[in-house]
Amino acid sequence: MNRIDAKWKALREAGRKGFVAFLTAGDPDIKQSEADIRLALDNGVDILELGVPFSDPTADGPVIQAASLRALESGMNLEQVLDLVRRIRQDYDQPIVLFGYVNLFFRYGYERLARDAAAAGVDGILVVDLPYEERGEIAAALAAHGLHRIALAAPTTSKERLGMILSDAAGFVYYIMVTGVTGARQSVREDLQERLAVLHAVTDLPIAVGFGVTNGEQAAAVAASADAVVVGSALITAARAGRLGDLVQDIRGSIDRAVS
Amino acid sequence: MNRIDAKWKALREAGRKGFVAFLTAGDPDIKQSEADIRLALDNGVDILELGVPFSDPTADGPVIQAASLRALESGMNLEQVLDLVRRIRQDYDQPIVLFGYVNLFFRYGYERLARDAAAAGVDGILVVDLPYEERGEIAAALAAHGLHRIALAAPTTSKERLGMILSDAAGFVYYIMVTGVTGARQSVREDLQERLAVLHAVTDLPIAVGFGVTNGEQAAAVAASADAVVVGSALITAARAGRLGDLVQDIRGSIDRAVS
Amino acid sequence: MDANQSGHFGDFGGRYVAETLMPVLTEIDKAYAEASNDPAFQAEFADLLEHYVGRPSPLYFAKRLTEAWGGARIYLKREDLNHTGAHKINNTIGQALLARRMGRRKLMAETGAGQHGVATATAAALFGMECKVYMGAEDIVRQAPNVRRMELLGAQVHSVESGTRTLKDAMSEALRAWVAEVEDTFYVIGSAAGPHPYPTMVRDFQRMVGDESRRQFLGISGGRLPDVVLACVGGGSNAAGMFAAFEQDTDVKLIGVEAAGYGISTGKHAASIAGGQIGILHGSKSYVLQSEEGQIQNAHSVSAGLDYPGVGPEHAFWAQTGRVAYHAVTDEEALEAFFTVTRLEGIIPALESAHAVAEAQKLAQEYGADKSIVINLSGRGDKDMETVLRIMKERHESH
Amino acid sequence: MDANQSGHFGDFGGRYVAETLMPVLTEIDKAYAEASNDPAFQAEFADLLEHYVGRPSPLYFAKRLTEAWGGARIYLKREDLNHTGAHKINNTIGQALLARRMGRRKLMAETGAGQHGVATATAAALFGMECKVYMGAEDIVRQAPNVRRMELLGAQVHSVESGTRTLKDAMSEALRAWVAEVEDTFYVIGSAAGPHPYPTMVRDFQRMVGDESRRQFLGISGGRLPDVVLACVGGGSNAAGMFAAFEQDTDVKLIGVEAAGYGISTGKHAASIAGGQIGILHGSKSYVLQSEEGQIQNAHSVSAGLDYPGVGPEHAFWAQTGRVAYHAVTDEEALEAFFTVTRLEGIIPALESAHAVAEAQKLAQEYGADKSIVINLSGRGDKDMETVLRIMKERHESH
Ligand SMILES: Cc1ncc(COP(=O)(O)O)c(C=O)c1O
Ligand SMILES: Cc1ncc(COP(=O)(O)O)c(C=O)c1O
Repeated sequence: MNRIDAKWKALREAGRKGFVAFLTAGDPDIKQSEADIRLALDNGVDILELGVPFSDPTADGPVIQAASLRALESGMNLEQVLDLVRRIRQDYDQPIVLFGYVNLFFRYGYERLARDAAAAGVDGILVVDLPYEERGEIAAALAAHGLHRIALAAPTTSKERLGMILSDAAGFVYYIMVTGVTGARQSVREDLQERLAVLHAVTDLPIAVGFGVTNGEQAAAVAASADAVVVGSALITAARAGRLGDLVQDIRGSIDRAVS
Repeated sequence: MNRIDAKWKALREAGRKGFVAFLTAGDPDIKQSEADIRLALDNGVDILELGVPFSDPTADGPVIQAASLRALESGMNLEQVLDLVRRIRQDYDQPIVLFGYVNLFFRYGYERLARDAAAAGVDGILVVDLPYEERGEIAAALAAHGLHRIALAAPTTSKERLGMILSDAAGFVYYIMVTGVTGARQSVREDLQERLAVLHAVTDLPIAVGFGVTNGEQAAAVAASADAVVVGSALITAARAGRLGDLVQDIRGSIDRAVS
Repeated sequence: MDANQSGHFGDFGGRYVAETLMPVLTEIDKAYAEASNDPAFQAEFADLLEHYVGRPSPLYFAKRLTEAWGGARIYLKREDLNHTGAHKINNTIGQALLARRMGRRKLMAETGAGQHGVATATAAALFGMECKVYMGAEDIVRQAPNVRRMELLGAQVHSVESGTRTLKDAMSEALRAWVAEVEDTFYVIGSAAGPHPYPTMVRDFQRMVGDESRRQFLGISGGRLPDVVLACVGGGSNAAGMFAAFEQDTDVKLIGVEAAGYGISTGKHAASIAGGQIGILHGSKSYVLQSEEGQIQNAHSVSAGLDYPGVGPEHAFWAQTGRVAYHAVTDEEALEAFFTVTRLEGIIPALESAHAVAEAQKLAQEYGADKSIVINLSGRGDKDMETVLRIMKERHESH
Repeated sequence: MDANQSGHFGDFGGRYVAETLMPVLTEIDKAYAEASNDPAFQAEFADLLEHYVGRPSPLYFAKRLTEAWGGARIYLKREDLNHTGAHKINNTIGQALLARRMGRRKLMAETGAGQHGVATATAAALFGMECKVYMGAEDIVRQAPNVRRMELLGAQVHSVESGTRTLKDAMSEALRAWVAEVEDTFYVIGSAAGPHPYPTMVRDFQRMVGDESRRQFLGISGGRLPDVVLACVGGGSNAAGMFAAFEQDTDVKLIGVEAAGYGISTGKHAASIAGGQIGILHGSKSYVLQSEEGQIQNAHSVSAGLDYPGVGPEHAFWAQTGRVAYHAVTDEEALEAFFTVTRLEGIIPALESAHAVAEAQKLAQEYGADKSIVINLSGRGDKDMETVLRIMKERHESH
């Protein structure tokens, strides 16, 4: 069983909600990045979403843009991201999802990517700018190597379209809570529950909700209706300020309290 | 007999060539201007050409433009030019020709101008921007008051045209030696004699040659073929440098030596 | 009407220049008369207007101006779309063709807004001629982009430091320079001013503006003529070209719009007809801003192309006969109109043209929606952006 | 050829965007398909092109360029005469009409040279819409006059400080901003790039450039077609509009001219086809300047409008099939051509367009006087004068 599926099963059985942490691989350099990841995984993160740094991250806000830039300047590339996964995988069994832009994967080669990623211990891949219509590019290669292709759903996605794009999705659905790029927001959208109800009506997959979650309080609000909470920019900001462990614990606790 | 005609008669009888001096009335102020005029007339000038200062002297080079500006700034106007003539006329009998731009005369009124100018002691008027074709504007008024309308001829004027424009000219012909505005030039044009021969063929009027004569040497060269030499910018420059008397004497002497 | 043989429109016009220039004016007069009747000349001119200048320029129904003003239907004659951005090019192509026909290989011009200078430099480049442009030092600052354009086009720009250092002095200096180079140089005058035959020639070389507008309007309206035709008046070339075509259509009201600067009563304006007197400037008799004694006075307008104390003689004639009404619009009103056209129609007009727009706005409401007003949008305002922004900034700072 | 239903031209094109944008792209695709078949939409577009933009633009026989190069006859398609000075306005009017049809009252755009930004701001003013333009901080300096124009037209110009601070980053930033405002804002993309249906839509909205040229040339030549048609290629909109009309005329050689900057071998260029590899940028698959690993590389061109590391997918397709040949021209050659056209024809070309001219000059001599070359003069160079003069000054000083 794919580690992702196993994780959801375990969470469900324990009656808990998931905590998905996004960190940019190689930010600010490979060594510190690895330390940050270990710190996050040690403090209760359920699923690691590892950003592959790209020169032109058009779906990302300023925090992740800056993280990508730092990572690129420290010399990070996709091969090294996979090396990093390999090292993490030796000590952790949380699922790891690569999060990246299609051009890097295209240039690396989809078949080669799927093979190398699976071998390194990756469990799923989320290609932020590869929508359902273009999934043919990569879907077969991922499936052949047992990797989940994680689908994105957005507030702009109609119910009809949701049915279509989730028809062959796997692992979980990443629901983008805001219309906007990644980055911290002031509050959680009020109609989240209704939105998720629509999603639940068309898919049995667990739903992770992200884009904009900043702190424990918001995480708790999201966890009230989602299967998991994704936090990214806020973690990166905390990591660079030396507060990563604290924030991870805060969010973990808030999520757990929200459902107890 | 008009003082101009009398002057030519006298010069001819004496076997001399004429010296026409141009000075801007009111430059740099009325008092100094009157002093300059008297100095020039005292030192052998035969005919005074008195420039009426105009704001936009399109036929004048930098020296006379500046002189006009100084005169205007000192408050000079056409009435005062006539007053000045009246004062000069009390002490001198050299002919005086007003030299000016048509707009000032138009605004003053041609009939009024002819009457007042004649009364003040003016003998002729040269309207620099009133060519033969437009002379109807002013000709009758001048004639009625016994003033000569002095005609301009230029190097660009064809023989045929000369015949036309000199058909009803009086006093003398002012031949513009250069194609260009007033102001000092380096040398006298080489074909002057031929040019003047053409003029002499169509008119019996005396010919005064000007535009560009700077010093005694050039004046002598011009006097060799012309009936009179006109000097303007060079006199103004000398006047402002306190050397007016010297230059007038130099030119007078040169003209006289050229024909002796 | 046409000027008579000596170049007079009634009491106005003529050739008030020094004798040195008379022969060349006669030569131009003759050559122009021949060219006018030469189908080959007219065909070459028409071909360049179509393929080089981009004529006919559209007559554009300005829906949003019409709606905003809530009255007559507003049409803009889009001279701003011509090559080099104003009506000026029509005339310089015509004169350059004439110069070539007369064997002259050098052009010279005066310029205020720089549009005529650019248009002359352009024609010179097109025909492989030399070009000198006289421009007031003040205008060189006000219209910097046009100076750069002239220089890139290979023209020599002479900064004129005398007098007010604007168009009037540029023209005086150009006349002086022409006297010295008259044998090989053709002076391309940029407006319907100057000595005969320029006012006639320039009007004729701009007449297609009116002819096209008339034809285009007849086409749009199914055979009706506009009720009012407006054009700004500096020296008067764009207006003359426009009005000439409608002169005989006595039902069409023609309005020339002069620059009232800070207001006619302040004395700081450029409205020669509304605020000047008859006089003689730069070779022709017309209305002139001048003192009682006849000294030429300084004009003032925010728009360099209107900043001139004279006006073409045919306008004086039209004013006297009443065929054309002349109104004046202040700097303030023109600036307002500049923004109105920019924001509502996405067209940045020349400040000159904005004067005509401002006057149209005043009229639009007097007329019902069944009436139509045609405004000659004589040029585009790219050249004026610095000026407008500077003024906006000064206002902002003084608040 | 047309893109298939999913927006692919052979291997290229597509819609590589985040899910958030997919619904709007589908909506635009559908609305555009309907509009294309709606005679009322087409009529309104045609009317604005004629009366507002000033179309058809002339096809001008450049006699002096032809003589100077001593070979094929040279024709210039005069997109420089369009309202706002370049071909860009054709497309922005089309997209703004579509936006209005879709009920959007806000426009946004990226811009490099500023021409597309000005053209979008213009369309926004014309339709009374709001407008935001994203522009690289570097380009804001290089193309200052266009920034002023956008502001006067009422647009908000956002300075983009990320990456190379040029067009690439402006487009990335615009995509980010669009995601946040997708519900009421229409993103007006300025070139034949971006996700489907933009490459198709922009090409179609520029296709009159080629259609007119074809018709005009047939008229001039008595039924023959030109031998070569050239256009510069940044994102590829002016070239796509030109080439689409000649695609089926297989005897007509089509040449796209990319910017070789300091030279392809220096790595400092903007020639995605000549010097890039297949990749995915800003929503579509095409040729892209990138590292081996797929990081997007900085482009370099003296011309801001070509300074982009990608190219529209249809060009990639044409390059692959060989229907269009793609050549590249250096900064140096383009500057030379800029002066050549200015001095010989009195037309100051955009630096972008000067690239096409430079390539034509190389070809002209290979062809005899019985052959004809049509160059798309995509825009005027007023916006580039500062850049050109700065470079001239730097050269002068370093000598
Ligand atoms: C755009 C524009 N309109 C009008 C004028 C005024 O000239 P005229 O009255 O000769 O048309 C100018 C002069 O430069 C101009 O550039
Ligand atoms: C005048 C001009 N030509 C060409 C281009 C390049 O764009 P495209 O390749 O889309 O025609 C630009 C871009 O700004 C431009 O302004």
